[in-house]
Amino acid sequence: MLIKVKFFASLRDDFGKEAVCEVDQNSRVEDLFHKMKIPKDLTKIVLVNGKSIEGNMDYLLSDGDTISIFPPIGGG
Amino acid sequence: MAEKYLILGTGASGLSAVRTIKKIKPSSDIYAAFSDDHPYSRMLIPYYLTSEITGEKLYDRNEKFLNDLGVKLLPGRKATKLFADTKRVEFDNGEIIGYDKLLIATGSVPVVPERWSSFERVVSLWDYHDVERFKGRLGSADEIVIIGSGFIGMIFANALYKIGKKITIIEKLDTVLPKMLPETAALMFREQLMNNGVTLVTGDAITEIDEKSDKITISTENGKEITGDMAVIAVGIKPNIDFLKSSGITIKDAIIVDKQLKTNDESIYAAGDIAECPALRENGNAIYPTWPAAVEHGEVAGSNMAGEKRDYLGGLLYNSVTFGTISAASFGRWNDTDAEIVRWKDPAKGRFIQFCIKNDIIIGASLLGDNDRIGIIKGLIGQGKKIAGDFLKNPSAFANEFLLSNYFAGNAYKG
Amino acid sequence: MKSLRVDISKCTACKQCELACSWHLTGQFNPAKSAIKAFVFDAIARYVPYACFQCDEAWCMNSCPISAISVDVKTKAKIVDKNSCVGCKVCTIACPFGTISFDSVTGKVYKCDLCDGDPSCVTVCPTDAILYKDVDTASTPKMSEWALRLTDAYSIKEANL
Amino acid sequence: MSNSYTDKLLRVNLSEGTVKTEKINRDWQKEFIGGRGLATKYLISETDSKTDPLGKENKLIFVTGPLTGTSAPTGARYMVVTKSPLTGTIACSNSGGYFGSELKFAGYDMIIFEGASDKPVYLSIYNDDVVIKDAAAIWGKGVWETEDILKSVEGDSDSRVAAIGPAGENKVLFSCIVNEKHRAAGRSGVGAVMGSKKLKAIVVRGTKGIGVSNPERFFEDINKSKEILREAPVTGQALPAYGTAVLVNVMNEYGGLPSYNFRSSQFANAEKISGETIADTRLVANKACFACTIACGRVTKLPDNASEKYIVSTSSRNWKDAGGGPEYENIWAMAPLCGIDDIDALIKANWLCNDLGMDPISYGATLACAMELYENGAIDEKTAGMNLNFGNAEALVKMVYDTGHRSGFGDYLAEGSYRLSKRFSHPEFFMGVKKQEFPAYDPRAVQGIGLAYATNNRGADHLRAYTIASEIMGIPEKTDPAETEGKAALTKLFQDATGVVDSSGLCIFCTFAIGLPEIVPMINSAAGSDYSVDDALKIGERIWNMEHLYNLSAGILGAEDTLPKRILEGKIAEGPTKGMVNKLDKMLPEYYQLRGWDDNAVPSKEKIEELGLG
Repeated sequence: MLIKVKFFASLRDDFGKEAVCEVDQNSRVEDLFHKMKIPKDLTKIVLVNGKSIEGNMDYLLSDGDTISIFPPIGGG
Repeated sequence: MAEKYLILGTGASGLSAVRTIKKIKPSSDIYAAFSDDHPYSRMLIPYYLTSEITGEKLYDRNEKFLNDLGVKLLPGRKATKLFADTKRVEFDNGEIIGYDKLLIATGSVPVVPERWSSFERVVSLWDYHDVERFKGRLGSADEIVIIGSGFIGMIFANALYKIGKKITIIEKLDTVLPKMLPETAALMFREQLMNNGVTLVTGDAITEIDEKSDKITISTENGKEITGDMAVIAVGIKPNIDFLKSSGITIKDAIIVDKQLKTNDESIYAAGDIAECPALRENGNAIYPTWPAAVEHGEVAGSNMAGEKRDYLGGLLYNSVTFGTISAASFGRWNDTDAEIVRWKDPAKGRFIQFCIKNDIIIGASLLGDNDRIGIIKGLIGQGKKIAGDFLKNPSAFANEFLLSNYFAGNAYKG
Repeated sequence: MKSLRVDISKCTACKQCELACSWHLTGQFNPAKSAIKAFVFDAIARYVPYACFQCDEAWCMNSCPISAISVDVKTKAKIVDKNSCVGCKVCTIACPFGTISFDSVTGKVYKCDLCDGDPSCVTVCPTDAILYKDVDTASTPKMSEWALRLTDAYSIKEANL
Repeated sequence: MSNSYTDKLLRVNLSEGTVKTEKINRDWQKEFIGGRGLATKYLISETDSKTDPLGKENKLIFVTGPLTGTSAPTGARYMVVTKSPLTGTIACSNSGGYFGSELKFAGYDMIIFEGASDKPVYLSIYNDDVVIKDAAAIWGKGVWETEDILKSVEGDSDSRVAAIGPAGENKVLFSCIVNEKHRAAGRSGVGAVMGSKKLKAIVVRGTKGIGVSNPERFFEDINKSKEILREAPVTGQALPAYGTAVLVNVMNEYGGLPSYNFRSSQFANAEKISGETIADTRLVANKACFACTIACGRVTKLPDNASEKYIVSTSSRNWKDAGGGPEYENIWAMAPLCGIDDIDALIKANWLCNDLGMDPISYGATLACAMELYENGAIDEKTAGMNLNFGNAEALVKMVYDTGHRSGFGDYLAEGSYRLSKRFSHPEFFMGVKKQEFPAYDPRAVQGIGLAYATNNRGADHLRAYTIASEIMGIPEKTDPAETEGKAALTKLFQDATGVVDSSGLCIFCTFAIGLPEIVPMINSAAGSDYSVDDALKIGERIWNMEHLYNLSAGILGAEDTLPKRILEGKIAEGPTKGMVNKLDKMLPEYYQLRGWDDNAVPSKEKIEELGLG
């Protein structure tokens, strides 16, 4: 299945803005990270379709999901 | 055999020349002749007068400095004649000393009208002996009259003010510090002097001094009679070069030198108050009788004497003087009448800044008040670059202008 | 020999250097009495830490009539002996870089003394805009090199050029 | 004994034209630390809460904290405390830059302005030399030109200037006080109060030192904090690299970036005005506030071809110079909220807000409200003077100028969106609380921030309890933004802790890395105090309740602790947060209970006594 992956802030230096990644059925966020070689310690916020997975890397992906990945960010 | 250098005078120029020669040629053979018993910095006399420094401190350092460098000291000798063709100098004790390279750095002497020179209570405070004599009487003297409000008059006024004397200053011209301050600033300075209890008599000249056993009375052209316990004469100085008459050295107001501080004689250099050297980025020569200029002269002359060619940037008159908590400083041609003038003042804070600008280049400045990083003004005038920033709008930001013109090559604001 | 180096692209004008320097010199936080200053040029978004270059033939040192300024053997910094300084201000007008100033409170002059070889401005700089490095090893330009294109006027001679 | 307080305040009576120096009340200092707490105590003690904010009975207080001017990281802040003309509540607006520390170096913790001048004046401070001077020559000028002129007039490029622009002079209800051209005490209209007093600016230069009580411990404490700030990803890398603007994409992805006056919670073109885009295309430098090791401040430059676009004539503005910002809140209010995606128009509008002295959040939000009124036909083109459709970048730039000068339709905008929406008969288009406009987080998507907005003592605002840190960024611990449980406690804790930070003189952004266990020791070793973290939280609670009591006595009651209907009932139509509303009713009672307040938000006698506010 195809997953759209969006990267933000400093992650764009290594991964670009956006990518489409093909993963097996029943893949978890963890699997996608592994496949794309995204270092977990550089990421802080992971959203799947705009919803935070709240650190749950076992979250099951579905075909057509958009996943947004952010490094630690702050502001106000 | 090592070259033999003879230095006449151990003031700012003499000392810095010696230092420079020794740096370039450590084994050089240097003789330094001077008229006092010890070599000392005249700049320090006011501080010696107020006992802020001791007598030892006044001359020990210079003496030690020269001794450590292996300079042969010739104290108590006044040059009386120069034989340039045979490279010898005659001194008042009859001694004659030869040289390979000669530096004339004999400085200035005060102008004291002949008729008052023998007065007990009228002094010039020029040398150590004057000060010693004066110090003996200071205890019983409360009211001191300073004649002349130039740099020298002001530093002695300040010294005596610091030790609690009542000061009266008489100035022939209409304003104080006439060579450092334009009228507006001079009036501000004057007001501050008066706020500090100084009595000022300006636009009036002395006609006579009457010395009684314990008092002096000074009469002026405007008919004033000013009394005091003592008077300090500070009406001017002149180059100490009488001994050069008929020596063949070219002299106008002082000794004419080129960019290397060399006289018309290949072996003879002159530095400090007695050198009439090329002006900074201007035609003609002039005298720059201030301490820091003398230091630079000594370095340039010393370097050339030791065989390392170095051109002087050019004469720049700059000076700084303080009275109590009031400071004044001037740099270069702050009073050029052809130049554009940028001025800022705040009388309430006692601050004043004036810059003279010609063809977009800063050529002079005059300031009142303490200004951080004030030396940058010398840098600005010396570098002669066109103004780069918003300096004209805010001349107090001279340091910003300096950095801007150097770091960003002057085009910072061109967008 | 080490010297102060600046990378002006890194300076954010936070003034931590001024705070540290003034603490070192006066025992208080007082940027007005700091020997280093981060100049701010807003219109071009440039911020420039600026302090004494410790030049070899130092104007301040050579012009001091009471030899109150000397060369530190270890760092080659020109340091002011506060006991000797009489506050005549000659050095402040003689230094064309303006990196020695008069403090009207103490009646003495003050300047960068390289903190005995451990400059506090360098320690506190959060962006490494100010470094204290050897000539041979550092690619960051020396403070003097940034400021000094004064070749026609004041040729600066540094102890460690 | 030396400590980091100067222990002095300046009392400037603008009616009488007098300046007095007074000792700070030591008891109050101990009870409130300094800054926001201390100044609020003074204001409450010296003024009537029902006073007209723009009348001469209102006072305007500039205050610093014990860490302002020290090398404690982010110790730059000063605050302006007064009664707000926008909200009628207590106002405390907080700014960085160099002004606050300079005031300390001049020897003052605080300035109290009272009365009002007949003619424009500015206050000149040079250490002990404090003079009220004529401001005729700078009245009417923009903040930037005012600063340049005053530095030139005062003859010191190290002078620091805090000034109002035309917006403050014209009493625009959300005008601010700007220092160093780009830092502002931004919200609640403190600039209008300054304008009502005919006080154009304060120019200050100080050359005195600030000591600390226990230097050895102080340096240990601050070095520890600096280390944490350096190592923490947010303060060590993220804020320096992208500033606050990095949040544009974050909130948008979340579905919490309100757009089109809160009609939507995402913005299709967010990327065009995002922190990443700014960093890649417009950013020229980071600029720090005094003593700040983070340097989140952005300095941007317009491309050459952009400088001619949407030109409005303003003072001496050189569009080719670099300028500050834009920061996240400003970007949001003036771009997504108005449906605008033109980055250069945004930068211009932001600069103009700074130059005219106006809060870009309230300005942008008010314009968005006007756009909704326009699209609903409540305002026509004739009234507005131009088309005000969402997305009109030209209107964004032009209306800043008109609002600051109260010219044409700008005169209506200058009243803020609460009054604007009422004037044009659609009060439901006002998106804010207690007459102040919302900041940049959709309270439907993020529950806790909704409670923070509703209960905030100065109206809708994110800076009194930035629950976003927890709900979005996971600082100090991640909570679910969709969840209401625990948000009452979170909000209260953040509100109380923020009171401490604001009173210390530190910037709230340091709390992305350090907390009270680090901050309180710094206060103690600098100020010579011996607060525990619990003591500090108690002080924070005392400040909160003091401000709240002021509002109650001013007639701003618990009923106003609420959110607009669109937030409480109008479900988000699309995107990841589709269907969400803010469930304030699930949080507010618990919040009151935790506060020790009754259902009408009135503190119990016990609470008042416990806090020493009797």
